[in-house]
Amino acid sequence: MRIGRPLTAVALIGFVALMLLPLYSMIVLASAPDDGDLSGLGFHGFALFDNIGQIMTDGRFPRYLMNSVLIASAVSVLDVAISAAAGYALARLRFPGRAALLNLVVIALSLTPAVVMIPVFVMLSEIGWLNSYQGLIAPFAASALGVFLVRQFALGIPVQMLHAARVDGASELRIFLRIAVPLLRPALLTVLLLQFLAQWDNLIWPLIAASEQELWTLPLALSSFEGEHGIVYHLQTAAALISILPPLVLFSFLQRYYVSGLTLGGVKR
Amino acid sequence: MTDGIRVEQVTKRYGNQVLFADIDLHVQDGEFLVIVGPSGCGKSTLMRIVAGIEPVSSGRVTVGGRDVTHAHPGDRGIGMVFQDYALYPHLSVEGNLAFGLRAHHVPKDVIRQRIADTGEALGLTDQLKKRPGQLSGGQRQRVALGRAMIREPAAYLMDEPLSNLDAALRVQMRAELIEFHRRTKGTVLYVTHDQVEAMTMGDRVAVLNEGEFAQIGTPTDIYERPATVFVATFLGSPRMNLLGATVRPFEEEVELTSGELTWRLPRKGLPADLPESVRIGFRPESVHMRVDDGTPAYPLAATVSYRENLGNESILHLRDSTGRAIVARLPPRTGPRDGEPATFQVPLADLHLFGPDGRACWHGIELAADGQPLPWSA
Amino acid sequence: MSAIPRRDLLRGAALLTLGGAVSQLTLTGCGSDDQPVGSSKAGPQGQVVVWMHEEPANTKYFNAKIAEYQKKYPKVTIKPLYVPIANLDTKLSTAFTTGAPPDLIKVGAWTLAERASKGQLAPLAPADFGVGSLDQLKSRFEANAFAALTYENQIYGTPIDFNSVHLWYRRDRFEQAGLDPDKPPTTWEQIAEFSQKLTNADASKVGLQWQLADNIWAMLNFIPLIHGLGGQIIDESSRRGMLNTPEGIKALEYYGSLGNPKLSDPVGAFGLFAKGTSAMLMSGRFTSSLIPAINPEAKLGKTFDSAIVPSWEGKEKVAAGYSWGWMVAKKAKNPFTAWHFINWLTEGDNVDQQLSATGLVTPTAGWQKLASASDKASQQLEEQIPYTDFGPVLPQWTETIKALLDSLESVIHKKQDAKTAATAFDDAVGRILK
Amino acid sequence: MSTVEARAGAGLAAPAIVYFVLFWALPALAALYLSFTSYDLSGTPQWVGLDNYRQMVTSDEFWSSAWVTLLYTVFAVGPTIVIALVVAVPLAKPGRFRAWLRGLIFIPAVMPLVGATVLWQVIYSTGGLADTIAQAAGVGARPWLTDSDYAIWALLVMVIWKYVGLYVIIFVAGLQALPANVFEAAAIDGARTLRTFFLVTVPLLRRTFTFVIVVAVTGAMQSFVPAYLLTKGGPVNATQVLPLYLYNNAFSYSRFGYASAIAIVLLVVLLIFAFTQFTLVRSDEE
Repeated sequence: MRIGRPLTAVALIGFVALMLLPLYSMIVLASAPDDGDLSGLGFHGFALFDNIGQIMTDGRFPRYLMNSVLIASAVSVLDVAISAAAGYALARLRFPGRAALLNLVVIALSLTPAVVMIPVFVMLSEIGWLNSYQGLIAPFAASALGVFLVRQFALGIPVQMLHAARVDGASELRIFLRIAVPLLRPALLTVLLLQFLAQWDNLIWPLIAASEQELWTLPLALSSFEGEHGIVYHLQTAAALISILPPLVLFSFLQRYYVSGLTLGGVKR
Repeated sequence: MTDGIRVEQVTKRYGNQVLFADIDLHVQDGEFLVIVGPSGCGKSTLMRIVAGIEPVSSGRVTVGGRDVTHAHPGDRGIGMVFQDYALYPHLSVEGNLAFGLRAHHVPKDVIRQRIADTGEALGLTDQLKKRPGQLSGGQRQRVALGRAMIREPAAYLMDEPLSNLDAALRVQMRAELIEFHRRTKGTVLYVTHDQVEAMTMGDRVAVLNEGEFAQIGTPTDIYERPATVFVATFLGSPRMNLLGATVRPFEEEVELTSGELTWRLPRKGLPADLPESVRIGFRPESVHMRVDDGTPAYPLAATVSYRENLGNESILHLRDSTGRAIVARLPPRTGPRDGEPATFQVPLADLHLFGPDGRACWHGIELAADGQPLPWSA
Repeated sequence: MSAIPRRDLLRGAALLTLGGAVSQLTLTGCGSDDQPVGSSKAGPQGQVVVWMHEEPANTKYFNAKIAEYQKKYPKVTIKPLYVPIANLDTKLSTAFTTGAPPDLIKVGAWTLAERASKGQLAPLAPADFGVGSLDQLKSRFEANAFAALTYENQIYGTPIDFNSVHLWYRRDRFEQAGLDPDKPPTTWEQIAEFSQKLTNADASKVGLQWQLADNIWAMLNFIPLIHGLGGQIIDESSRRGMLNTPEGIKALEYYGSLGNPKLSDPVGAFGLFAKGTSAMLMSGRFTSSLIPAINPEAKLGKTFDSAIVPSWEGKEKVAAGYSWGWMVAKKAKNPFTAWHFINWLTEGDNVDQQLSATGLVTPTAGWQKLASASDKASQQLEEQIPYTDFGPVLPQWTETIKALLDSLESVIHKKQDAKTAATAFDDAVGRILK
Repeated sequence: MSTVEARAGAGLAAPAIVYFVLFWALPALAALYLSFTSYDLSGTPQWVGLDNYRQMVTSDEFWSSAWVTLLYTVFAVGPTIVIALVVAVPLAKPGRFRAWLRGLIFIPAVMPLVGATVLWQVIYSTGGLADTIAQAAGVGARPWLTDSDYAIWALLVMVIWKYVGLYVIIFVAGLQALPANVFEAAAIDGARTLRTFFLVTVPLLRRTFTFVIVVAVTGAMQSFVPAYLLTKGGPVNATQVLPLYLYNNAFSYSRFGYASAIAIVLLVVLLIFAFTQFTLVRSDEE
């Protein structure tokens, strides 16, 4: 039985190595001075910093990167706030419209974003929100996924505890902020991360909702390396390499909270 | 503070289902009143109504003479101890104690003082910085109590606070709660399904069944004069023996026939309108080995099916000639062997008669109280 | 058939929740944009929003030209937006949906019919170019230059990035295979023959490789084959698919017989050609600079070279071409200035500068005599223009050509025989164009 | 009291209700209406009744896309969840080394798809990394993206690679919430603990599973960007998932009515799925 332990470790490291191989290959590609070699295994020339320098001095890329950070942060914070409130209310409060909200969440979870895009686009155009940060943020200010996750998690908060707080004389808002939010922290951080990543990867909406390059985001910057007759992939991979960093920093920062007890309404009651 | 807690004509409905209708209860000032009943009888709901967690459908609730029927739980002047403590796991003991005071915007130095006082009163001074997860079960219980105390409520509500403790700790905490009540003279409404807690802690006990109070009275009263079959069987372990019987007037006596038993009770002292069919009740500890010492008692012939030796006593499971099960509680190492027929006796003073509606019509102890010599016939 | 006014339904979303005030505002705002800003009298002025796809060399050149133009006409602001090419059409479609498109767009001429049929584009007005008639305007360009920019006898744009596809081949591969690199094939029959010689046993190296999995290139590769045989992809008058004809099937079979569809490169057939995996490629003038950019070891004239489009033996030459166009939205606030700017881009030595800086041809009359057009590929392009075909002009172009692509792919991937694929295409066209 | 609770609940839920009504419910109604029309994003939607639906059920491309979507969903969700769980069990233990490994596995998940797909196009190209590995493994080079039999699997490998790290993190979190004794016993280090894993750990993770499955399935059935970027749905439509077919119809062919009809069908399928899941969740809660 003890033999299993090193075996597990070897298998695990093997798996991680397999996961990392494409990333290694990516560094090789991003370091190439041109697009000649495809094997992606051995370095032929090392121009990584030249490539990155070239991207960063293009002028637009840093701006796109900053926009992505800004929009992804704003969206994920808003989503956390709205989802936390709604998810908690759905799980632990009785109010008129509760069933309706739950149905809305399930519909939103099941509706393909491509078809809502046009009506939302027209709507934002009517109120003059195209070409603005709010137009890029508002359509993602909450998420069905977030509400769903918080609700699942909030079902694990004992009702008694909320009653105790009520008997203690706390208002519902105080209970939400001082009791529910701290207890929901792992779920909220998960929502934060998931939504941040979703926005980090959002290609279509910033493209159609903003017609000012000043408002565009990273996926568009990456797409811009694709030209009419193919793609400049040594530069594009170098750019992709840069774009990994901000969410990775966020993740490593969150990890210690994040991994410390995401029960998902788990086994604890 | 005066007047304790009053529940007046309270009705609680969920949709079409009526949980209880026009119920009344008065917990006097300084009284420790225990509501006991089986699970699902509505006792927790009643407590939550008093606490303000559940709204009433109709009726009135007062605490300390103040109508709080529609007040927020936090404005009712009550402190509550919950079943599984319901402490805030992310706050320290201090934070838990201070939570309610902060919600009421009590000044900081007052909060500090009260935490210190409460901590001292409950022996928690060294635990104030710890989180609930780092405390023992007993300490958590004390924090929960402290959280209720610290706001100096007019009344305490305790919802099965001991039910999640292990046996030893439960005994200890029971003692602590009794001591707490003695010291503070607080009004306590206590809910439990545990008859031992009910009998040992309550100044008075209210037995709740199917949305109605079957009986409210002192523990002794309830044990000796159970108002209904339900009360009689719910309290006491093993439960009271019940034998169906038919009633026939027989000269100066009344003859009760139950299977092969024929017991004659003196008509005197019995209600005149005794129904034709009754149930005879007697507790296991009222079944004795037959001795002719002159105490008025009725014979009972039965065979021992099996026995449980509990060390300090023996529980005998008997079967009479018609196959009815009867339980007897005897001193250890007494009574016949398994399978042996024997004759036991039940003192007249320990008999209870219940009508077909489940209500008690007569308790033997009432005769005994008269001090009259009791005839006994065979 | 009941019909609900276009935006009422969608606007409903906004109305329902935002109340009357906001929509009142926007409704009145809608009516006020019918006064053109610039005019031939007042001269160019005001703002022109231009959308085009991102292409680094062009972005750089275009930004410089905007600066130059604005300096010359200080009352004008040109606001460019460079959109990733894959997303340009999506972006335009959504912009036109709100009725607030950019003034000026540079898009593939093949999408012109769709936009024109929806009334999104303004027909060319000679006055905006300072000329009296369309003929006068046309005479300033190559004869065939507007063929791709005409829909239902109306011209909707001016050409830019004008291309006629011809043959590119690897001199090194020809030499290795014992073929004379100075005598490239001139017929499709020869191409097949050469391809055989250039293909190795496991087909990891091939002769001619088509550009696969791409709408526009499917058409550009296929038109010389089928039109060269006298066939047609669709009959535009009867709106019927025409692949299930002897010519169509022969062209399909020929298409399916060349190259190896399983070869893969991130830059597609261009990458395979740049690395010498394939020895021949049907492509445009831009290939001369594209190939060295992909693989610096490939050198024009030494490693690879170009030739005129092949024809079927004994038949007329047919070349396939494409053009991008400058087009002005019907709702443009400033059409005069937009066209003025575009016109300016064709004046002086701007055409020459553009060609040398970006490789994009604006086919003004006499462009082939410019210094930057002295290369072989430019001359071949010029030579081919008279017999260049720009493919069908259809509002449903994208969907129709996707159907063509499906049939070509299923033949070359051997999923269907030519006859079945041809029938499938004709059926699909029947559905699309009904 | 209940009015206080109702007011608080409504207040907390209000932003979400406004959001979901504005950005989902009304557009969903619009999509439902448009699914009965012919609408090309300009002009006027023309009422055509059930034409779009009729056309859909008779279209080979629709059914082939539906089949590809089913394949894609099953083989994106299944392996991702299984791999994520198997990897999460040893990774859920505390320790700095494991934290590092978790971080490394997570990297693909934070890479924008646009970047990831280009990387994989290079990996899958002739003579690329995939060929190198396949040759080293004795399998030989393969036309990963250019053969209609391989392309869907190549796409799935990329998708699994991209997202498995995310699910590892969710499972790790779920596992860490289990009682320590169960968790320790669940490490895969022998036949007996393997059984513990299946009999104890997996059942205890039921709620995490529910969440992960709902999210993964609805996500997979709506995702078109990976296929759109990696293979454009080809070759010969072998990787054209339904949402991509929908997207093409909406934005390439300007058949917004038809695209809406596809969306409504997808919506109905996903609603059935989601409600089934919710029912399961609910029976799990009470």
